[in-house]
Order: sequence, then C-alpha cells, then structure tokens
Amino acid sequence: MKNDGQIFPRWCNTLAWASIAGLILMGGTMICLLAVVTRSPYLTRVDIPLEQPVPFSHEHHVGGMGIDCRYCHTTSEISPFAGVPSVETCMTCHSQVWKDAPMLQPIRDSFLSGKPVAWNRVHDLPDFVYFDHSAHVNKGVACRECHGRVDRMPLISRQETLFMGWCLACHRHPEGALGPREAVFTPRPPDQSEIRSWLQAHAGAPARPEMERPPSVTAQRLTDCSACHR
Amino acid sequence: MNSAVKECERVNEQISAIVLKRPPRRGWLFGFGISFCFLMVLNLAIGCLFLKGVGIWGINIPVGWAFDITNFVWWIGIGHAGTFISAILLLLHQDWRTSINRFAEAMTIFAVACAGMFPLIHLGRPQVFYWILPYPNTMDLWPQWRSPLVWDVFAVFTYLTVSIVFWYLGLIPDLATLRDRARPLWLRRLFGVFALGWRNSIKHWKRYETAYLLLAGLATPLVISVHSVVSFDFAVSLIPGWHSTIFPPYFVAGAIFSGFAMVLTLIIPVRKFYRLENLITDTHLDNSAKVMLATGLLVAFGYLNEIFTAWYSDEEFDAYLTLNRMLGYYAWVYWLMMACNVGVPQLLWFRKLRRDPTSLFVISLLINLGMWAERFVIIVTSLHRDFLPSSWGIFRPTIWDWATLMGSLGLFFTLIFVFIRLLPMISISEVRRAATEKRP
Amino acid sequence: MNTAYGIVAEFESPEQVLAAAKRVRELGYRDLDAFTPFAVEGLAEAIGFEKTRLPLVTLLSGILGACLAYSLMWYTSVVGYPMNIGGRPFHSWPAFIPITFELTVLFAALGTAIGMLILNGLPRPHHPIFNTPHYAERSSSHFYLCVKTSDSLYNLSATSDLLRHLGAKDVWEVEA
Amino acid sequence: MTPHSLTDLQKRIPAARGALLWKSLDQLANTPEFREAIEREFPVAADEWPDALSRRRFLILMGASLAAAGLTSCSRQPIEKLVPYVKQPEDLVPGKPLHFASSNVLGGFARGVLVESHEGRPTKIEGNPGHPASLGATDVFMQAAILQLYDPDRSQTVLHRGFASTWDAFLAALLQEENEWARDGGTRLAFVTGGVTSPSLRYHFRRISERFPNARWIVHEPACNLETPRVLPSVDRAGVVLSLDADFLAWGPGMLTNARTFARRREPGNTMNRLYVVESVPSLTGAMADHRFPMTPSDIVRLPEQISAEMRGATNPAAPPWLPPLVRDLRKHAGDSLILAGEFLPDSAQNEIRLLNEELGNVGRTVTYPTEALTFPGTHALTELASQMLSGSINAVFLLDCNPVYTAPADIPFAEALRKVSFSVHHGLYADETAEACRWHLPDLHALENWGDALAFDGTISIIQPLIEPLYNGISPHVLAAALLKQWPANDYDIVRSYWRGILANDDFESLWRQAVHDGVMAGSVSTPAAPPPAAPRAPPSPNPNAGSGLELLIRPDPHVYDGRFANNGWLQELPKPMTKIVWENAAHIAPATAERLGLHHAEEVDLIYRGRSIRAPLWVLPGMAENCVEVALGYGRTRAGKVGSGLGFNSYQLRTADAPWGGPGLEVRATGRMHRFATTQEHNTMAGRDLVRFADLTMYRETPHFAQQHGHTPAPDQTLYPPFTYDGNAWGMAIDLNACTGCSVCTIACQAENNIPVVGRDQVQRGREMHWIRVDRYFRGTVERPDILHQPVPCMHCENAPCETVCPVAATLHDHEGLNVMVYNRCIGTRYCSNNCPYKVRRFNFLSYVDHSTPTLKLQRNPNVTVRSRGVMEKCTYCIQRINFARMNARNQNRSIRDGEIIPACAQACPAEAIVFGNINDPDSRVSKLRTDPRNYGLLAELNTRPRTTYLAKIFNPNPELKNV
Repeated sequence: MKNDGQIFPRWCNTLAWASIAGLILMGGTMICLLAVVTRSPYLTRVDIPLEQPVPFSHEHHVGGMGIDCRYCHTTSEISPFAGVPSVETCMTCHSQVWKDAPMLQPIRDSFLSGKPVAWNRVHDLPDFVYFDHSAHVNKGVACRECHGRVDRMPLISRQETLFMGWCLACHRHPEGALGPREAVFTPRPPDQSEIRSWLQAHAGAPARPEMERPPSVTAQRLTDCSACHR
Repeated sequence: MNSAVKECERVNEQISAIVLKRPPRRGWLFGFGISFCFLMVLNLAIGCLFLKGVGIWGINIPVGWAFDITNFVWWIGIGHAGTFISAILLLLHQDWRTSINRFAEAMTIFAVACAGMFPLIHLGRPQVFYWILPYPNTMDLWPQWRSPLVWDVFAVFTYLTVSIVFWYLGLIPDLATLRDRARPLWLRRLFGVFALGWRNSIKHWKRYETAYLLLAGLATPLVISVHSVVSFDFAVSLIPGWHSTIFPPYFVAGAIFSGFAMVLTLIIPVRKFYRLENLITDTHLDNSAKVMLATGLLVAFGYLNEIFTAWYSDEEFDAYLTLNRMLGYYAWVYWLMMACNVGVPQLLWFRKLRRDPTSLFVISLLINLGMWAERFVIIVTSLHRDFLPSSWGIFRPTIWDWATLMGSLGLFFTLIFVFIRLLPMISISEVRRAATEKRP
Repeated sequence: MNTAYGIVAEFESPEQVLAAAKRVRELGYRDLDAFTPFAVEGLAEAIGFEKTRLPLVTLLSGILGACLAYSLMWYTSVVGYPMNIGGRPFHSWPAFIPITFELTVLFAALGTAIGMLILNGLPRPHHPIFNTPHYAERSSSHFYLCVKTSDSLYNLSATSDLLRHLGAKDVWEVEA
Repeated sequence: MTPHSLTDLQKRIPAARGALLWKSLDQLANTPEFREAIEREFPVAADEWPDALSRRRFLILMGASLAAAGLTSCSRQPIEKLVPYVKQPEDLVPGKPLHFASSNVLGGFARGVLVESHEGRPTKIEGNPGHPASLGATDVFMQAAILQLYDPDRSQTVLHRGFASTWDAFLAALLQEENEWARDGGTRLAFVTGGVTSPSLRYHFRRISERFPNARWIVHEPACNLETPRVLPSVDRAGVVLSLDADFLAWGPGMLTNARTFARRREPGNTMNRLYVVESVPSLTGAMADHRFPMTPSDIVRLPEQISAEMRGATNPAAPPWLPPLVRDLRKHAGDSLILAGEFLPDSAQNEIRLLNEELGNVGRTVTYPTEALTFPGTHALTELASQMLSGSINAVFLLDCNPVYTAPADIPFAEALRKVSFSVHHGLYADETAEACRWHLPDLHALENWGDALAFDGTISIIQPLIEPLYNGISPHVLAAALLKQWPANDYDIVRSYWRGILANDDFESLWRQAVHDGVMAGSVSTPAAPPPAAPRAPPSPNPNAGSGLELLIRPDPHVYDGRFANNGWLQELPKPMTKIVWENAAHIAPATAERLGLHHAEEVDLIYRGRSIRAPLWVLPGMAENCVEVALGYGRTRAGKVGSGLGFNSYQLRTADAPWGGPGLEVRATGRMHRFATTQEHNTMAGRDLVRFADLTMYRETPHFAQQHGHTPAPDQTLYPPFTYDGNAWGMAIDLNACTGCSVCTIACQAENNIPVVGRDQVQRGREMHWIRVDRYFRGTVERPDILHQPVPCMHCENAPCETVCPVAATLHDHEGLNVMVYNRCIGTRYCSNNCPYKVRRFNFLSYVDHSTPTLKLQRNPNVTVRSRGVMEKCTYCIQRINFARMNARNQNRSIRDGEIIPACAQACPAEAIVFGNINDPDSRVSKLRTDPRNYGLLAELNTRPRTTYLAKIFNPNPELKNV
C-alpha cells in the first residue's frame, strides 16, 4: 500500500469545481424557471381562447357589423358588472338571421327551455378583487385598454395577465390609459381628426370634463389596497 | 517513538473510534429509536395542523401566541451556547473550550433548526410563508420592513447559516483525518469529498486560522444581535410586559444561560457513555457551571428590574401586569420560573456541586424547564390580560400544543444522535494541538 | 523535465520541523511547504508565508451586504410601493437597521469562508503530497517539510541529505 | 369510536310508522354518536379534533406535513362559469342592489323594514325610516330574520304523521272534516294562533268563525302578557320617567321608537330627562337609569300604592327611603312626567299606575292609550282547551304560528292532549315539537316569501311583500285560511290585495296600493287614540302576596331567542346576552348577596324546585339583581328546534304554571356541587380601575365640561420622532355617544349580517374565538348590590398610529389615504401579531375554517360585496368599506364629492338610539366632526398615542340631587 493517500484520480479536481459550478447553475435555473412558469400563458391564459358553448365571434359582431359594446354589455356604464347579454338579446337578431344555423342551437334551446347558457368566463378576477366597470368607463378608460382589440378576436381571449402588478402599473400612472369619453367604446384607438372634432364639440367647456377629479380623489388613492380589496 | 506523535495518535484514535467503530452500540440505537418516535409525533402534530388549522392549539384572542412562539424563543435561546463557546471563548483565549465547542456548535445548529420551524408552522396560512421574503413578484409587493417578524427571519437565517459555516469549517481538518483513518475505500472517499482535499498544508492552516478568527469576530456581535432581535418581537410592541427596554440584554443573558444548561444536559451523559472524562474533564463542567451562574444572576437582575420599573414608573397597566403574574391565573408558572432560574442556580456557588456531574445534570434540567417557563410567562401572561378587561381571556393548552413541543424535542435529539454517530463530536485537530502543546 | 513534485521529509515533533524549516530557508531554499497535524506556531513564517489577504475579503463582502440590504429596504418602501404603515414615514430608517446589520454579518461570513477556500485552492481532492508513502496514516500525527522541484536550489541527493541531517526520520522524493 | 355520518344514523332509524320514527330520532338525539355526527356535520359546532385515527387517516396526516406547502402558489386558476339571464328583468342592474319595503312581525306587531336584494337574493334587512315602529332602526330579531329565511332546517314539506305528504292530500283530508264541523258549527273545533294583528288575516278569521260559530279561538303568545292594557308613551315629552319593571327601551313592539325618542331627550343640558327604574333583574333600561332600585317583584307590585299614598301626603313607614324624593320629583314635573308599568305586573298594579298618570296629568301628553283594535281576541285559556282535548270534546285543532307543546305551561299536558285529537294541524316555519305531536304539519312561509299585512304597536298598517320566491314548499297563512273557507286555489297576493281593495274602496286604489307597497306603510293609517277607556276604580290595598319567606322565581323571555322561536338562529344564539354576555345557553340569575346567604357559587349547577317541579340549571351570580329571587329565561332546552338550536340550555317552561306564568314566591334552590362551564364573551366584569367608560353627573359636567379629556395624558401629535402623516381629502372617523347607547347590541348582529361574519359555535366561544367585529363591552361599577351598569360598543378604532400595522410582516394591514386601517385578507399569512399588539383586541382570527361552504342556502345570504374569509386569516371592522366604496363610485360617476351622511355603516344604520355617527372628520360641517369637538369627546386608551379615529362621548347621569345621600 504505497500511495494509499491518493484516493482520488487527478481528474477529480476538475470534477469538484465543475460540480460546484453545476450546483449553483442548477439552483439559478430552478428559480428562473419558477418565475417564468408563473408568468407563462399556461397560467395567465393570455391569448388562449376558451371553448364556448357557442363560438361567438367578437370579430364578426364588433369588427364586422360594428355593434356597440353597450348593446350587449348594457350595464358597463352604471354598474361594477359590465353585464352579459341575456339570450333574449341574442334572439332579437337571431330570431331573424341565421335562425336555424346549427351553431346557434344552444341559444334557441335556452330561449325555449328557459335554461340559461353557461359561458366560460374569460376575464375572471379572484373573488377578493372588486373591479368596477362604471368607474373606469366614466373616467375615460377605454375597453380596449384591458380587453384589447376585441374587433380582431374570432374567439375572445385574455390580452393581459390580470396580475396585480399589471393593475398597479395603470393605477400608478392613470393618465396613460385615460382618453376622451367618446373613445371609450371604440374598439380601435381614435385617430387625430376624431379627437379634434370631439374637442371642438367641447368648445368652451374643459376638454375632458369626465377626467376632473373631485378633491376627495387623489391619485395615490388608486394604489390603496382598499381601492380594489374589501 | 516521539511523544508528540503519540499524543496525536492517542487523540485521533480515541475520538475517531466513536465514529468509525461499527456496528453502533446498543445504547445508541435505543436512544435514537426513542427520539425518532417523538419525531414521528411531531410529524403527526404538524400533519393535523396543516389539515385543520392553528385552531387545534389552545390559542385565542387575546392570547394569539402561546406554545408556538414560546418554543421558538426557547430553542433559539438554547442555540446560543454553541456560538458563544466557539466564538466568544475563542476570542477570550479560553482553551478549555476546545473539547466541547464542536458539540456545542452542533447543538446550536439543531436547536436553531427546531426554532426556525415554529415561525413557519405557527402561521395561519403556512403555504404562503414565502411572502415574508423579498423577491420580485407579480403583485409588486414587498415585505413590511418595520415588522420585527421580518427582522427575525433575517436574524435567524443569518445565525443558522453562519453557525453552519463555522461548524463546517471546524470540521474540515477532522474530516481529512477520518478520510485517512477510515477502512473501506467508499467511506474514505465519502469523507474525502467533504474534506475538500484538505492536506494539512501549513499555508492552508494559516489562512484557515485567520478565517476562523474572523468568523469568531463576526459571530460574536451576531450572537448578541440574534436574541436581541428576537426580544424586539416583544420590546417594540406596546403590550404591558412586552414593551420593555431591558429585553435585549436580558434575553441574551437568558439565552446563554439556557444554552449552557442544555450543553450540560447533553454532554454529561454523553461523556459518561463514551468514557470521555479525560477530554471533557470536571473542569469543563465547572467552567460551564460558572458561566451559568453568571448569566443566571443577570437573568435574575432582569426579573427584579422588571418588577422595579413596574413599581417605579407608576404605569397602572405595568403595575397590574406584574401583580397578575405573581398572583394571577398563571402564578404557579411564574413561581416555577423564579425557583428554577433564580433559586436553583444559587447552588452553583458551591464548588462541590459544580464538579459533581449528577447534581449538575439535575440542575441543568431544572434550568431548561425554568427558561421555558420564563418564555411562557412573558408571552402568555402578558397577552391574557392587557388593556381592556372586557377582552381578557385564558389560554388552555390542548394535546396538540404538547405534541408539538414534545415533537420538537424529538427532532432535536434525533439530530443529536445522528451527529454523534456520523461526525467527531470533539474537534480532533484542536485537541491534538492542545495535547501536543501540554505534553511533557 | 522532472516528473517529481518534490522532496518530502517526515519529522516527529513540531520543534524539529520548525527548526528544519528555518535552516532550509536560511540556506536559500524558497519554494517550500510544510504539512502538519495542526497549525504549528511560526512554521508558516519560517517557510516564508507572511500574510494573507483574507481580512480584506471579509471587509469588502461585509460592506457589500450592508449596501444591498439598506438599498433594498429603501427602494421597496420609498420608491417601489410606498405605504402608510401605522402613520410611519416611508423611509423609517431606525427600523431598517437590524436587517442591515444581519446581512452585513451574513455576507462577511460567507465571504470569509468562501474566500479562504478559494485562496487555499480547495477543493482539491487529488494532490501530489498524497503520493507520499504512509501519508494517510501519518499525516494527522507526523510533521512534514517539503522542498518542491521547482525550487532553484533543488537537488535530489543534496537536499535529501540536508533534510536527513536536520533530523528527518524519512525522506522521499514524491512524484507529481 | 368510528365516525358516523348523518346518513348512517338515518339508516339506523327504523323505517317504521311515523310516530315510531320520531321516537327513535329523539332517542338518537341523546346518543353520543349522534352529537358527534352533528358536530362534524355542522361547522356551527366545529371542533378541531381530528376524527378517529384510522390507518388511512393517519397516513394522510403524516403525508400532509411532508407535502410541500409552497406549491399552491403557482396552481392554475379554474375556469368559472358565467350564467346570464335568459330574459333580463326590467329594473334590475346586475351588480347593483335593490331595496324593497316590507315588514317584520314579532308577537303580531309589525316593524317596517327595507330589504336589500342582490340579483333577487335578499341579503340584508335595514329599518324603514318611514315606519313609526322602526324610524330606520332595527332590533336583533329584525336583523336575524334574514338568516332565518335561509335556515336549511326550516320545514320544507307537508308532513302527515311525520311522513312527507302534499298540500292536496291535506286539502282532501280537510274537506272530509269540514263537512262534519259545518254540521255542528264547529263545536269540537279549536284554533290556537300566535298574536295576529294582520287586518286581512283577522278578517278571514272572522269569516271562518262565522262559518264555524262554535269554534274556539285561542291566542297563545308565551313571551308577552296579553292581558296588559297597551300603552303608547311619548318618551321625548317626559322630563321625568319612572319605570316599574318596564324595559321600555329594549323590549316590546315600541322599543325602537322609545329608544330613539328617549335618546333625543338625553342630550346633557336643561332639557335632559331623568330616569328612575325599579326592577328585579338588571335590564338595559335599568342600565340607562339615573337611579336604579333593585326590588323583588312582590315589592314592586306594592309600589304604586305607596306612591299614590305618598302623593296624597300620607306617610307610610313601609315605603323605601328613596320614595319621597322620587315622588316629589314626579309632582314637580306633573304633566311632563311618565310612569311606565312593566308588562308582567298584575292588573291591579297596572290600573294603579294608570290612575297615577292621570293624577299627574300625563295622560294625553306623555302617554296615550290605543284603541281596542290592537288588543287580541280570545283568551289564552290553554288549560281549558287541553282538558277538552283530553276528554275528547275537542277533536280538531289548528295550531297556527305557535308551538304550545314546547311553550305551554308545565301543568298542562298539552302534548298528550294533542295526540288524543284525531285531526290536528300545525302550521309553522319549523317541524318543531308541536309538529311532531300533530297529525298534519304545514310549512309556513317566511315573511320575506309571502304577501301580508300587520299593525304596528301604534296601529299603523304595514305591508309585507315578498322578496324571493318561496325557497321551500311553504303555505301562506292566508291560503290556509282561504282553504278553510273552501276557497282554492288561492294565492296570498290576490287575497291581501283584494282585502284592501274592499277596505279602501277607492277608485284610485291602484295608486294608493302601489304607494303603500312602496312605502311599506298605509299612508295615514295611524289609529288616533279614541277617548281613553276609563280606568277601573282603585282597589283596596292588597296585602303583600310574598309575606312568606323563601325565594321568588321570575320567568322571563330570553333577550335573544325570545320564547324559543329563534333557537335555531345561529346569529342570535351567538349574540352575547346584554347583561351576562353568555352565548348559546341560558342561566339562572341570582343576586350576589342571596347566593352568598344560600352558600351557592357562581357557575354551580343547582336544582330549581318550584311547585313540585324541578329543573337543573347553572347559576349565574348577577350584580344588581334584587335579593331573594332567581330569574330564568325561556326559550332553551328545545328538543326539535333544528341542528343549531336543539339541546341547548335548560327548559324553563317546565317550571311554568298556567296561573303563575311569570313565576312567583316559593322557589327552592338546591345545590348539586357540580360546576358548569359557561360560554361567555366577557369573563371580567369590572374596569379594574381604568378610565375606559368615562362618565359624570350633570352638575359636574356643567362645572367641568371637558372632564372626559382630563383623564390620563394624551400625547400631542408632534410628540413623536417621526413627522405625522397628513390626510387631505376624506378622513373617515366615527363617534359613539355612550350617553345614547342602550347596549342593545343590535350593532353587533347588524355587522355580522352585513360583513359575512361566520358563526363559530359554543365550543369555539368557550375557547375565546368569537368573531364579532363590533362588541358591546359591559362593565359593573360600584357596589354589587346597586352597581352602575355601563355599556361601550367597541369596533376597530382605526388608529392613525396603528400598532397592528407596524408589526405585520407582509403589510396585510395598513392605512389607506383616507385614514382607514384596512385589512387585506388575501395578503394575510396569519401571524396573529397584529391582534397581539392591538390594545383594543378588536381583531378576529379564523382559527379554523369557520365559513360554511357546504350549505347552499347560506351561500345565498352572503353579501357579494364583502370577501368571505378563509382559514388562517385575520379580520376586523372595516368601517363597512364596501359601503364607502359604493358611495365613492356613485359620487365619482357624478363628478362630485361624497356628502355627509351618504355613508352609513351597518352598525350605525341599525342603532335605535343613533349613538353611532360616521363621517368625514376633515369636513368641519359633518356631524361626526361636530361631535368630535364636543367637550365630552375622548379617545379610548388615547394615552397610548394610537390616535384613534373612533372616539367616544362620555356618559352623563342626571341624578336627583335630593337622592344623593340615600
């Protein structure tokens, strides 16, 4: 037993350092992976359209036919809840057009049976978040700011992560999202000429009456927990 | 043959034998088995806790903390002896520390591990414990830095990490020794991996000792700070009995007090069992006992001081609290604490008792009990009667409170037994040196 | 082209190895090393290893920790998401001190430990010295002095004789 | 022990004939497995013990602890369904509540309510400001009604001999019987009803008795004394009020009005009134008194005579020393004084008091007497009826809205008698004890499910309109009455409406009717008092009935379960009793001195022996009780109240006899030595010498108005290391006037209803885990014989320097820019540190999973605008932030700022005395900032420099200077 002291071959020196580096690297990747997964569309469902009982196309109704949002989402200006159209609303047209299209069968069934259609909710905030459509709409936050260009969506899907961070980004600097009241329901951003004409309509009166805040509402208030959580 | 070599050989042989000799002795298996059962009790208690919620404990409003945080503070306190011995005594050139510091450090790590468990499991929603840590998240939220609980997290984590580093650094030369002495190749390689190829080069020794000294220098303020931070949990609040400026020093004293008590509780049977009387001599016990006496007196001063301030400040709430502690529902715990922490240590004035393992063992047990009682008194009696008499209440421990406490003991002793078996519980290299230096 | 690592002499007491080291160095040997069961007082200096830069590492990593800790707390509570906590100002510096301190110690400690290992070139499981005969069973009880082949005065026979003369019990040439 | 599920137990019930089935259920109810199963089944009695550790369960436990907790963080959100209406109702805006006026009826009398409805679910009941018996306030029963509506234990189907049957089957059976009754005019037919004032229903009853002229009508209201002549006091007109055992501020159909008007005269100043109360058991009215004299009932009975003697100048040594000054005070205020007689005093005393009021010239000024329309028909000759039923001379009984098997006096074998009757019908909300003994049981409709009407205490006609389709197959009393008139099919709406069409007989009926339904009251329907019926001549002085020694027994309705009808209501069960703060049970109250004399101890179980009957009850030593008497509350010890209410407390009806319904002398108390553990929310009764509730005499207040602020030392805002935080814009604050608060604790239950606060059950309360966000602290001060009784509602103080916030590690509780101390449930990790550091201990913690996720109906009740808290989360008063946000949204959408009084928290809205005021303290004109500048304003524990936003107005007593020395 001459060299009994030497229990490791020479290459172990390299191995030792390599393994240390490897461990550090692995830890790093794990953490990054976790961060990436939590922000991935798999969890946020951004751009992933949901299966619906009836493949309703906003592209067709909004983009194509130019129906105003409020025709279906009736309470978006007066209630926290924008409102989902009743089957009756669908039938106002579809009792005339496409009245026996197979894809509309569920609507007709529901209308006759009185059993409502259960849609899959796309923009679903946690139950402890209290979002108020009327507040945003009346202050000139356009639908597209959160819902995106619905006029280009055959099947509706989330355009934003709906992370708290995303809400805060806007609540910290609302001015970016505030626009003229008239442009709130236009699916695409208004161009200069439109804005000019609206401003003329407001000749004399302050340009954006809807955006004046009463003294009680400071900008910071928007980042208060109590603004959204109760 | 030269005596230096003989001395070294003797030390190497005696200590490494404990680790390398197999099969393990029956006594060890027995002790390990028992502690493992208690560990399973802990497992059960925590399982039930996660299923049902913290309501399985006796806590309520007003007593929102009871056994959980009591255990936490108690364990953290015990965890103070190790670093105190290995760091502060090192700086003070107390050479007698060499034969107990390794053991004390190990004990420290295990105690802190037990302690660290409680802040996690005492949460109402343990599944989101990581919200206390600062990491960039999708909510744009951060910890609330003014909260002593956040300070705790950092203090305990730092303490645990530094203790482990300190402990491992100390182990490296010994691991090398074991690597060289172990028989089967796989075992030698195993030790070899952790010995990092230590080869006793004098240059390495030089840097090694510098590092060791620097760490000691860092650990000294750390050990003071950790229990101060823990005491902030109470000191920065405004509850009478918590809101007190004397807490940091008197918590630290108490911590070292209980730490040494636990060291003795463990070391006395161990040295008997492994016949280490020649390494862990009565002088070691004597010195530890002296430290206990000193810190015990500091603690006693803390108690008196609290009573004095309550009377002198003329604060009706503090005054009431003090009386309530002495005469109220939990009076017996208070007097138990007084007896164990103020009365019993006075026995240590007698040299005979200090050098008599049996009596010292009993005393150290009583002190451990007393220090647990102290934390209970501070936490529960202060909470159960604070400002508004309308919301005064009583805390009654449930079986799960006890199970968790016993279980944490199980965890602690399981780790201790594993350590004794796998690693040298006495620093070979340091004892080697000491032995060679005082050879004829 | 020499494949040897150096000459390793085995002594049986710290005093001997210390004396030997001093003498060898006097004779002009520079590239030395010693292997002992514990840090023999003055041996390092004897072979010309004066001081280490470790304390500096500690200081720097400590400062780094302090800065990181405080700036993190300052940023998150003043810039990131300022919140009114119990009427306290956003930048309540006294509350930031404990964590700053803890992280200072943490970074300093880790810096010291890691620094020590790196400066020592550890881990290094394979090393020529382990080729020394009986190194395993003797390294933790015997005292070795080593003259490396790279030394300008290195000469197998001459150096070996010198070391034997200085009281070495055994002298080997250890291959690299 | 192997765990039983209810279904197992049901399997074990022999599927034999009905009678037997009930029997076995009763037996089961007492087996341990049954209780165990109940406890596991219903979170009301949630216990945290793990079930028997079967091997599998053991493994689960072991596994759970090893499971990595953090994984929950990145779990994928499940897809939620979105279900729109098929046809959207006209005036309904999804996400916005609607309010409807209706009425809540108790003991026959209506109190107007406004019911909040979310997408067709009634979720909250508020008072109707336009209703004279509510004035916008509510009492605990009105608040709890909403929970009763959704009670899953409500009877859900017609039962015949205990088996499910149908309405049609009943009609068929009825048809046969009817012909028989018609032959002899219903000689063998009897009706027992609860108090009924509904004009339309009474009209139908009249027509029924026309059809069966010989049928007997009996009114059975065990909790009120139907013989007392009704009195209408105008408390606000009285400068001096003397109450002889009358709890007029907290009991009875006019209570809300009395409390409101009394508080108006309570403003410290020249118009401040003075209240004398002579009573046996401390009542909330007694707690408000400037002079409170405990007295045994038998002595109170003799008091009117002594007063009149005193007034006539006759000296009677028997009179207590305080009487002469008291009478002098009354005479000084002749015309604006008022003497009120307790409901339970005998006729002689009632009459005497009425004469006194006449002599003082109070009649017509501070007190009027209602027209006869309000007094009930029939007597409550239950005894006679029972004997007739036993003898068989009655063989058909209808029991409407009453539960005599449980509530009948103990000397009436009613259950036995009922079982003898061949055709017995019970109509009620629950399949209760009486239903069990009847052949038929018909489920009643809840007031929020059917149309109806009723009279208020002052005769105001109040409309009851349904808020929701019947949840179960209930049958309206109107429909039942119609059935007895051979009118079916019928529905309550047509019946009620057509009745009023007939009454109003107005061509403009439609608009009148719509108005009445909208307002909840029939305009101008208050019955103006006719010439008061003459009082009977003064009777000769009666000897003291209680000449004999021994104790006196008092039997009284329970403040929260009433006569037992609310036993199954978790909110009411968990609402602390005003004086003792006991929950989930009743106790035998006794005076400290008496207890000491008899060698009895607090919480000791004793045998109460009265007229040869005995019950076992835990003893509660109550300061301020009159000596030598024991009070027990009715309404407990029920066997078939439901999952919540069965088997709680002891049944005091077992001591009740027909001739002495409210007790009397001759009680014997025998100690058992066994101790009882009460579930109470306040274990300590004194203030331990601390300045918590601050108070003064009117004279002292005149000298030093700022006395309340001189207690302790409140640091100035600048006495701090840190610069103070400034609040521009709104700054919410609350002021609570201790001088107005009666301690009725309706704020607590209103808060519970508004904020989805769970019921935790007796065991959890015993462990000190009640969840109420606002509690009413009760302190005794002074001697145990005649203590001052002080009440103090304690919600979150919303401290500006909140101690709770600085210690939270994750900023789950913090301030918003309007100074609210907000609690963010979804951020809370449950360290409980905030609660530990809260000096007021107003924070509540979900130690276990308290919310009932299993019962569907209970989900319907919840307020959609308040987060339902999960396990392990801290919660507390939010100043009703959902209401604040609602008001803010309205204001912002209209580009204006929030008006004062636009936001009313649930507690303030319910308060009868208007003691709680909320608003913007930055607005100098708001009511709350005016109150905060009041010299009486002080902050609780303000010396801790917490700078509370909730402040208190000190209490002022107005004692009679002449009575100082007495």
